[in-house]
Amino acid sequence: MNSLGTGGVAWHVAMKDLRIEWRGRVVINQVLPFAALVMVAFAFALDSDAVLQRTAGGLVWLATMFSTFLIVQRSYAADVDDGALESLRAAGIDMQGVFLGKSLAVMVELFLLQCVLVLVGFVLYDVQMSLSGWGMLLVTMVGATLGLGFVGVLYGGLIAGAGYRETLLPLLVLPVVAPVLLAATRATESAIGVSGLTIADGWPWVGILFVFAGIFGLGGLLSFDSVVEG
Amino acid sequence: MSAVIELHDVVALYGSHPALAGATLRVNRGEIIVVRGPNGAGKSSLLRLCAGLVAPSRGTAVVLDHDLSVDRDRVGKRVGLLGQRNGLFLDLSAAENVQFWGQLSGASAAEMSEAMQRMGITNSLATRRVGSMSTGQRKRVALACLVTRRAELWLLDEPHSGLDASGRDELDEVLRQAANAGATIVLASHESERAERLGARVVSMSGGQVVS
Amino acid sequence: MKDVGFIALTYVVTFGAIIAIVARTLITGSRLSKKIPDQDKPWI
Amino acid sequence: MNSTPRTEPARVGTPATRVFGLLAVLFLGWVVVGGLFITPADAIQGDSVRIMYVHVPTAWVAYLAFIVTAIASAGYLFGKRHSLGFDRVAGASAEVGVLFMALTLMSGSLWGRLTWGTFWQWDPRLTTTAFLFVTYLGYLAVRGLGGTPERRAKRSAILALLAVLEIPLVHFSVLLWRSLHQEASVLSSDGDVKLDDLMLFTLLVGVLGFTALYGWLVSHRQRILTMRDIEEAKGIDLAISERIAEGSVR
Repeated sequence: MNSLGTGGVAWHVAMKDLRIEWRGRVVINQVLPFAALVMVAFAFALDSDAVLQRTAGGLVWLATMFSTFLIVQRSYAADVDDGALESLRAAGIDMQGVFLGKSLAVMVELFLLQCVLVLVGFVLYDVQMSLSGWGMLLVTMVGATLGLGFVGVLYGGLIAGAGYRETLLPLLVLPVVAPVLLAATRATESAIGVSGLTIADGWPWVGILFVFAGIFGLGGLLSFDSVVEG
Repeated sequence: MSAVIELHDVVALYGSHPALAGATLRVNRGEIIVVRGPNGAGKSSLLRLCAGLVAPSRGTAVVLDHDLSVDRDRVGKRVGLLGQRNGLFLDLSAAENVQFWGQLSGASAAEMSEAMQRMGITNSLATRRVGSMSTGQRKRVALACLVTRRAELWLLDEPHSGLDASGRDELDEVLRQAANAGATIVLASHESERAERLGARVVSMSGGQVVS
Repeated sequence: MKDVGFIALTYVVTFGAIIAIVARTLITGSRLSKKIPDQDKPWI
Repeated sequence: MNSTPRTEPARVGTPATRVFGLLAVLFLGWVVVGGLFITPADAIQGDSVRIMYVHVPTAWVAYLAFIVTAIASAGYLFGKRHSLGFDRVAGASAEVGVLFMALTLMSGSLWGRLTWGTFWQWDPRLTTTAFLFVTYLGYLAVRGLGGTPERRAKRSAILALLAVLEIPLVHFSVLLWRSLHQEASVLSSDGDVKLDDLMLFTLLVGVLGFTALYGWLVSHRQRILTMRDIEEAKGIDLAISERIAEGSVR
């Protein structure tokens, strides 16, 4: 019995999740249009270029957060439908690997989604940005993706073990990811240079994003096995 | 013959209710055994205990040389439990499901295709989405996953339910082959005529005990 | 007293909610307590 | 407050809880009478300071309740026996905490309307409190998901400990967020309160009274949760024996 280590399990789980997503194309066909629609709706509702440019950063992250809920729900739906998650656990598969794998798959989807949203945002809201601004935005996206992915998969697992309840996930996750929302928004605003913010103002926020991701990544690794069992 | 399952006077609780109330059972390697009994007799609990999912709160339980009261976490790797649900990914094809489980347990590509062959999952069936398959076909995919995982002990909870007559015969054939190949199989069932066809030993459960 | 409405509202809501919860606790407590035999209650 | 011992027909209360109940009635009685009528109005805040006599103690109890939930959850998770007693204390304490936090937010925003002219201010303390409130609403929802008491206990204990990770992060990031744009200047009126002896005494009595009430509520509700678990276990036993009976007929 040469079963795999954590890394191997993570890799195969991530590939499996991404393959399922590719089959269904739920993120591409439903989540992405939903998120883009949210942003267009804001453009209509605010109807002022000046306001839009100031709030562009926040809008991108708000849309990303809502999409996280959908992506995580989708990710667990495939595991819970026929009891596959239970089987994985019963078969003694390394649950830390499963946690990392599911997180990785969610993060890949989330990151691609963000790329599109950022582009949409820049076109719709007519935002200008310097080269170093783009650099900061990229780092911010990575940090926020890590945090949102870990938290989403961890809390999703908590309710997946108890028969999935769709409405519960936002209630649980929203207060937890508030720091990500704040930090990513501020970092993005510094990247754009909204209301006198400079690039230097953004780095502490980027730091928060990575600290957050680190804490919840570790928390997830330590508790996921027990989380799924319950 | 060496024992794969050795239970002596095992008590296991579901909440405060004793799901097993002093069960004693010995199963040898390569054996097929049918556990018969009415609903609530403790058949499922017996299987879950042997899979390491439930802790024995009294008595001795040794499965595949693991003492369940000490290291029940390690039994799961060597045991295949198939309950009411198959644990498959419905959006993936049969081959992809087998591949996923095979890769997790380090099986080679040859082993995976052999496992599918043994379960009669060939060409067109192999590439079909599991979600669009019949109950019997799904069972076969799930069993193929057990084979690729090289599960030494198969614990099957009512595997015949939901299958038509030919599906049942097919399943029996598959199980016989698996036993010949060295797997030990414990089936929970409330019908007994399958046992004869399988050439299996039959034990009965009642009130959380193995009565015969 | 200035702003008497706001202050009264605070007190009424606070103590009203507390009285309601206490009452509900007492009612469910006594209802359940009649169903459960005394030897099952660890606090007795 | 009808938490006096004699309203107890069926033995949920014990001498200890009766002491808590009695103290709560006495102290909170003083808060109502003293807070509303006897204490003087504040020189700066005027009569709105009277809201403080209930606002500050309920806030204190809410935070106390969540700390107790966290400690009891850790006790369940890391204790050798995984005692469900810890889990029920955690659950009861969170229930009471959510109630008191709702009251705190309510009285706080009424006070804010009088003092700042607005019901809500996105300052760090308020924002953190609001997120804490939502977090524990989620905690209670997860407790209600079902399963055996052991599963419920484990799941909710993990959730409570994750909340301990979450709250400082939320607080810190909101703090940093606000400091960039505007100082929380409105809050400085908080510190202007010059309490005379009687006002300080009333506030102290309020803290003691609400804490006693917390003790009473938690011990009662924890016992109710215990009885619920017992009742549910009986229900399951009954269902199982019915299933067995039905199975053997066939």
